[in-house]
Amino acid sequence: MRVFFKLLGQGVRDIALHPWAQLMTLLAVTFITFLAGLMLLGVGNLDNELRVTRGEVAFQIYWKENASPERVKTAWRSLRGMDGVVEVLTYTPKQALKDLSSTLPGGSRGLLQAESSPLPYTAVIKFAHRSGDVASWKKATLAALKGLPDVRSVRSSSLKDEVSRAWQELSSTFMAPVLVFLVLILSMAVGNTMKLSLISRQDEIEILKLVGAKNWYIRTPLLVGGALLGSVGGLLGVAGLYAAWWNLKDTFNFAPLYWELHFLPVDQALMLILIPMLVGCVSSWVAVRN
Amino acid sequence: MRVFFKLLGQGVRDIALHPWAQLMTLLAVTFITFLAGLMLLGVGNLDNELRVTRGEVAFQIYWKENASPERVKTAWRSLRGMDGVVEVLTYTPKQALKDLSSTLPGGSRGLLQAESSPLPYTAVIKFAHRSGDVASWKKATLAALKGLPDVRSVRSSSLKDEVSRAWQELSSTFMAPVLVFLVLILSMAVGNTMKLSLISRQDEIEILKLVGAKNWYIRTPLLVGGALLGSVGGLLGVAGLYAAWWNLKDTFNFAPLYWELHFLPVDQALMLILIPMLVGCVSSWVAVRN
Amino acid sequence: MLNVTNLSHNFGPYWALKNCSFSLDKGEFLFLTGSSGAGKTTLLRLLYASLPVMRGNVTVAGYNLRALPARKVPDLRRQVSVVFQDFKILPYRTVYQNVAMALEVRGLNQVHIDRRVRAVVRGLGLESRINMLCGELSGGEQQRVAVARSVVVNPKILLADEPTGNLDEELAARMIGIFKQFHMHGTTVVLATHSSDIVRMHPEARQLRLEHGKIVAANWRGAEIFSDGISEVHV
Amino acid sequence: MLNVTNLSHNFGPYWALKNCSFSLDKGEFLFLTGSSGAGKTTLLRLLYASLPVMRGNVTVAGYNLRALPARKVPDLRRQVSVVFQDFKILPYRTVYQNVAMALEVRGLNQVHIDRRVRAVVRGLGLESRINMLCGELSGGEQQRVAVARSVVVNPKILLADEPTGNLDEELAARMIGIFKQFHMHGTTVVLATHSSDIVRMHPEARQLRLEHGKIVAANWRGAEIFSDGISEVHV
Ligand SMILES: Nc1ncnc2c1ncn2[C@@H]1O[C@H](COP(=O)(O)OP(=O)(O)OP(=O)(O)O)[C@@H](O)[C@H]1O
Ligand SMILES: Nc1ncnc2c1ncn2[C@@H]1O[C@H](COP(=O)(O)OP(=O)(O)OP(=O)(O)O)[C@@H](O)[C@H]1O
Ligand SMILES: [Mg+2]
Ligand SMILES: [Mg+2]
Repeated sequence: MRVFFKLLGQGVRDIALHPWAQLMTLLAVTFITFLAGLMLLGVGNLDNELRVTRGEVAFQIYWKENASPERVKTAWRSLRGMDGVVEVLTYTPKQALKDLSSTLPGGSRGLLQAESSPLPYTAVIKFAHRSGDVASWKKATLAALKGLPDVRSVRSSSLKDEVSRAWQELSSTFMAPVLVFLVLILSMAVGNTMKLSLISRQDEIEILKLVGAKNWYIRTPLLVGGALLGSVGGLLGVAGLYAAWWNLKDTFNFAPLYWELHFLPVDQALMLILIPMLVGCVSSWVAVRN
Repeated sequence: MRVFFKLLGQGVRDIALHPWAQLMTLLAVTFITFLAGLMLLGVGNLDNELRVTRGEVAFQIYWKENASPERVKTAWRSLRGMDGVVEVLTYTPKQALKDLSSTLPGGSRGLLQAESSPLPYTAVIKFAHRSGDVASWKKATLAALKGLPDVRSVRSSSLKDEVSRAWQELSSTFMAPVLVFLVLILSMAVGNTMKLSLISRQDEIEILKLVGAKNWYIRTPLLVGGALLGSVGGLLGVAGLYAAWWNLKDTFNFAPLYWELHFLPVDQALMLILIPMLVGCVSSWVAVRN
Repeated sequence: MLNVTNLSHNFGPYWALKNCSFSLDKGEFLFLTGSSGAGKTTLLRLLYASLPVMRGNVTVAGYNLRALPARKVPDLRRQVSVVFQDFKILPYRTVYQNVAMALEVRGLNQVHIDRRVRAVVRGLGLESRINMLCGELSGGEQQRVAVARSVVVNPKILLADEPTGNLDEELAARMIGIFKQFHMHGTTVVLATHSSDIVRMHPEARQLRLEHGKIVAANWRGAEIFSDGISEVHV
Repeated sequence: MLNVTNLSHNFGPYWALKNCSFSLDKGEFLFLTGSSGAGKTTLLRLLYASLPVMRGNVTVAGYNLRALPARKVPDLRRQVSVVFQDFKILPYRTVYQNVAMALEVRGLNQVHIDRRVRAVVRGLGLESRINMLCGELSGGEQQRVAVARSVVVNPKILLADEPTGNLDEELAARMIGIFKQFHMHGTTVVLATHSSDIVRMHPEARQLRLEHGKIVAANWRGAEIFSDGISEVHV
């Protein structure tokens, strides 16, 4: 046990043996972590943004022209009670006309002066983004809305849906491989630098073996060194990422966009530290196996 | 001269001396180039997309209700002749009403049957994105449009402008440092691996110096090796990027988005090969200087 | 303690050792001679499992090297200490660290290590160099560090490959004296050397002469002289 | 050809050389003796500009080493060839490549290189090893490769640091013979050795003995023996 702690200490002290090589390796780990984190950050925020502003599903409901106002109002109340509703906008024919004319310049007075509004009762209902079987949920909801009394037609806004669907397709088919790929890059780069920094210790390892050192005795300091390099590098990378995020986060945060960039979720940030650390350990281990 | 070519050849042959280390270094260069390229690709396409769909400036022109049809038609013709115009959409009051009602379900017949349309003459004019002093150009254009006979008001869609402006601000204040930073990362990583792979050749360099080799004799093969590693790594990285792009480019290319991802411009792709090559050279040079 | 039967070893087409057989009892002292390239280092490397035994049989300190699993090699090497012809010391570590290393891998306690290291370093005339980096030492000083590291562990078997090549007569004699001392305490010593002077000074010791990988001369019954009509003279 | 006046060198507080003065004419042969740590290697390193001359003056082949700019060092080293105590050969290159290296850095043509390399390698008994990797050679063979690389360039001055430490008497004599041969053709040779046998066999050569960094004995007028009342005996 005492010997084990001595070896741990040696792993730390050995960093001082080749400070230049170790520093360079540390920087490489830092930068790769930073890069990987930057990509995660970008992807995560875009994903987030699409989910919030685009992923939500909106339906426009138009009642028949001769629909009875009471029935429509009852329907409106039931709409507000639906599961996952974010917002319900309702328009009586008069309101619809007013709303419409307000989008025209100078509030086309002629339109407002019309005796009876030519527009029907209308409602816009927005649902929060939901994961799972969106298609069948949507179909069911569409049917339910169409089944409301006196409803003439229901539409859902197609562009937003399309983008949202495309992004989710992209996420599911490409993001997983891209992330795996990033981890591979990380492993490669860290493993590479670890391996190369181990070249300068080959003599020591050879001699230790020749004087009767067991494998664990040889490997423990190397593992500690690798893990330290990986985790400190990862930590610095995440810290750098945080600093970069701090500077960038309000870039899109103005009216009327209000797109505030979010930092990585804690689990991803932790992964960015743990993975280099693990990779450092594993690559050290592999490097002394032969 | 003959000696020089021999040294070039030796630089190439020396790769075989430590194939594992060289391969690892090559992979590191490849991946870093790929990562940098991926970022450039993402930024470039987003930039592009914003310029094309958002950066364009659109004005909506509303005429007075009592505008004379002839004057309006003349104005429309002059609009089409303006500099940098992409598209001009024009609506007579009837057409406007029809267009409006077509966005409503079942084509609210009541609206169409109205004796005279309550809407004014309208036009939407879109200009291509332009660089330079956009603000003053816009002010001038706005004034010119307002000056057309019988025009009541002119609007430009604000959200698009805001996003476009924010993105350009981001590009100009952050993209340059980010790109410099990426180049630095690249240099660091390549230099790091080069330096470390040179550790295994220190003996050779020492001995060459001891038997009377001049500096250029020692450095040429190392430079060639570094340049080769850098350029081949860069080439592979760009090739990988191209493959990735080929697979991804049609992800957003569907109606009505039609956002096709573009590959890097030739100069950027070349830079992605030249910079690692240069960095390889320089770092080899630095590594044998002491 | 050390049993070699019909041992042969080839590097590609080249036979560095051919049909060597000899045995040594505990506490014997053997001089291994032979000119450059005769196979002395190859034979020693086979004895400490740095080369695998492919043909013939070798038993060292009770370990059958023909069937020794990799994880047993450290155990063997704790019984068998080696002085390498090229020293194999770490230039960026001090004399103390290089010598102590052999004890540290065995997990001994620090006080014991300190006492042993200082005693051995003093015995080899290196006390004034003990905190210098080995890379800064002269050739002869490095060689003595290599010897110090091998004897400091009190090994059962001591293999020394040309341990006096960089030393003058006086220091060489002193070093042989140290090996002799261990030998007196029961260590089996095999010392490869090209110096006939040294061998001549110790006629009581076992002697074995290699020539082109074959045992061509020996001065005791435990060795089988290669009987191919070449040379069978006892040294 | 080689002029050393009042040369001293220290490593930190330790004085490895103190006030050495001697001079050698073109074509002379000098044995540099002294026990381990006496300063032989340090003196040689100063002569080929591997250590900077800080105190005293050294002139080698017309170069004043006290004021030699770094870019002139390769020129000096093309006049001065060295056999290093630790060989300094590349284990992953063949014998041929290691020897040819010294000629290639001088930009000689391939045919000439080939002829010279083969002649020298044959002279040192390594012709059967010429395409083997140096890492696979025995200690003595490696030493001979180191010698071959230094003599192949036909140097004006040849510095050899313990070039026979791994060789038996016969091979050592052969190697000294090779050095003698170059010496006959006008090369100035400085040979550091701890072997008094070798020195004794060449009484006609110049001899210089170092002890603790001081010249304590010499057998010709060109050397200033350290006169501190310690020892002034000619060998
Ligand atoms: N790894 C190897 N690959 C190929 N040949 C080898 C290898 N190791 C040794 N040899 C050859 O085997 C022969 C015996 O080598 P060995 O090192 O045993 O000689 P030695 O008796 O120790 O000589 P020396 O006194 O010069 O050290 C040599 O000729 C050498 O070239
Ligand atoms: N770089 C260095 N730093 C510190 N001390 C050194 C350095 N090089 C040599 N020394 C010391 O200087 C002294 C002389 O060393 P040198 O190598 O010249 O001895 P030498 O005569 O060649 O001995 P040997 O016969 O053992 O090779 C030695 O005691 C050594 O420890
Ligand atoms: Mg040997
Ligand atoms: Mg020396």
